[in-house]
Amino acid sequence: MEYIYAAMLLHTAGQEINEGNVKKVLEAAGAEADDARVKALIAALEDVDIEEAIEKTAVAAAAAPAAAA
Amino acid sequence: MEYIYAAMLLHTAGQEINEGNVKKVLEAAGAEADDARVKALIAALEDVDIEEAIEKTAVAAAAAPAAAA
Amino acid sequence: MEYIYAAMLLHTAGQEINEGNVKKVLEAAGAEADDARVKALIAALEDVDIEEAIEKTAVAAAAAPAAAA
Amino acid sequence: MEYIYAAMLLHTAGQEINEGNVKKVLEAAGAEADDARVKALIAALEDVDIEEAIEKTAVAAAAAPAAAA
Amino acid sequence: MEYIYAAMLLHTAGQEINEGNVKKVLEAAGAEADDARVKALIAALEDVDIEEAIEKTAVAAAAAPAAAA
Amino acid sequence: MEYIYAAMLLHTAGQEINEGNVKKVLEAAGAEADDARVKALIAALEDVDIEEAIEKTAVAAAAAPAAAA
Amino acid sequence: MHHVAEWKKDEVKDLKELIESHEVVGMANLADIPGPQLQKMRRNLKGNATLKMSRKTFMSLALEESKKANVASLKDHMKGQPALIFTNMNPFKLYKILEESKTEAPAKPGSTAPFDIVVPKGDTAFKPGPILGELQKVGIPAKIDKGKIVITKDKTVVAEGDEISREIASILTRLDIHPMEVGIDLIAAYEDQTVYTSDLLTIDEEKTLSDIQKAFTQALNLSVNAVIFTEKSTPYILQNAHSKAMNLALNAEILTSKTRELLLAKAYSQMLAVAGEVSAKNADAVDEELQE
Repeated sequence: MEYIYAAMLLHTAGQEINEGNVKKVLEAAGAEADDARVKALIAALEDVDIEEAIEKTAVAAAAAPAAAA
Repeated sequence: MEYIYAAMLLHTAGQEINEGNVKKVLEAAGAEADDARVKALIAALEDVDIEEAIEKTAVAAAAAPAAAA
Repeated sequence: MEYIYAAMLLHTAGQEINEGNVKKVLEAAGAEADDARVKALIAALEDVDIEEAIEKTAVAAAAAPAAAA
Repeated sequence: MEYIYAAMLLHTAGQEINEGNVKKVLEAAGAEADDARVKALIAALEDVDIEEAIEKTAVAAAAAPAAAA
Repeated sequence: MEYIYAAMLLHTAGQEINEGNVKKVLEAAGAEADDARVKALIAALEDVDIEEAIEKTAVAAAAAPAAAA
Repeated sequence: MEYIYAAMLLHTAGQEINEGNVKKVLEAAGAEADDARVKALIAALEDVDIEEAIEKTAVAAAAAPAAAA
Repeated sequence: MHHVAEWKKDEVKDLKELIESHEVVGMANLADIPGPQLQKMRRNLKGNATLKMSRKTFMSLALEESKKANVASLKDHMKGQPALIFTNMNPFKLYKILEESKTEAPAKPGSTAPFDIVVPKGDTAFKPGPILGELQKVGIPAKIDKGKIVITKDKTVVAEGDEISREIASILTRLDIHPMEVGIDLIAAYEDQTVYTSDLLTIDEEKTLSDIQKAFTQALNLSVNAVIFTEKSTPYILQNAHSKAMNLALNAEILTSKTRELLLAKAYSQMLAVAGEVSAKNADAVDEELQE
């Protein structure tokens, strides 16, 4: 989850979530910053409304239909 | 929440959550690092088990659907 | 979600979920196969029991009526 | 569920769900592609709005009525 | 139950639920078709909205989880 | 649901669920009988104990109404 | 020039040295702490912090004369019976330790209720006697039941912030209700040019816990919704994918190893629903099996 936490930290701090920033944060935290995974993170977040994605309860959603069965 | 994310990032990276580390991460993220808040966070985390807190959330999540159904 | 369906397909077919296989399936489906995301998927699945994860939805489901009662 | 996963994969990748594509995906995944089942899948999906069918929590409907009975 | 299934089959196929049709379906299924019962069924179905009855099961199902939540 | 209804009708009438019978019932009901779907139905039901399948779901059912209340 | 006694000079010098040699200097209030309890608290602090009681003037002097920037402003926080605490602990931790070491104490006449003081309903240890009248006199509903005095209803005897009267204090003590908290009140703490007052020093662990959980939930939501594969999100992404696939298969009535039972049961329950409506119109329209 390091990559996600780094993204959340930048988002909360009002900073842009780009390669440079994510790597800087990960390195400051002593976490390994794999280039490819950082790129994948940025790519995945590109067309995502983070604010919305944070609030949408993915967990409940995932389980619910099954649960409802 | 920046402080919390910084702590969680350090925790996930297996680093110690101390003043120096938290400040380093916050600064890397371009977030302001208020001394008093960093200190308060560290004191508070002394008695809070992050892993357990996360597990509890995950369990809640897992239980919820069933419960909610 | 292409990546996850590719993994589930391989899993159901009893094939190993490795980079080569995931890419092959994605390409057959005309989907772009980003190296980093494939790697992240495989790394994440290493500790995940797919059958169990899916079952959990089913279990939640099965438990639901009872739970709800 | 291989056939369904193959259909979901194609759908997510924005590809047409037709015999050729489904077989290609199944074969890439090392799964057996039974002609009749592929044809049945295509026939079953013919009049279905896939996007809608994916989102409509059918599980609830399926189990619960029995449940409710 | 054969009588009901026959009626539901006709309904789903968009055919009229009349004596002739119900008997035809039952006979095709190798089931005995009792004249009086077929007549009673058709009379009773005149006041029953099959679609609604089926839907209602679905609604009950859908409502259950919510209710329980 | 025509295919399923046809199978249930045959099952209830104590007849074998085979291609010929399913087609005969569907045709008697004026429903289209797609060869592939009929075959897929037969294949899928081959090792299923229908009575048990109904019972199993009905058990879950017993709890649900209360739940829904 | 007025003469200052040597011992006074020494005491100020001692305090000054303590100020210089510790990272954190706290200003505490020791009012209302009975002697024995204070001794116990001192012992508990040993190794972590040093507590020094002195005259206000000496403490002021020492703080003023210290080379530490801004430490002098601590003297604005003297209250009750002030004392200085010296430690190298994080001031938040110091505050927490002091709060945790506070103990219950009997109500003192004339002190202020820290919260609503409630006398709970239930049995008391008292045999019938004049205490019944005393209880009733201060408004506590009591009666005699099976040879004992019983309080019949919860009663708030002093509201938060009100003064505790002599009668009430006496009754609370006899009922073994100890509504007061005694201990070392840390009013303010100095560290590295900053003075933290007690309102800042209060740590809400519950909030920290719930913040962590919120942060985790949000991070998990983001990674599941944006389909970013991590060890935490992947099981949920799998479940999502599976649910969607199941929805498609069930809605499109495609029989698979995972859907066939559900589809059969669905047909059966639909049949039961229709049969229910039919038999409500005419019981003979359905076969015996369905008649009930």
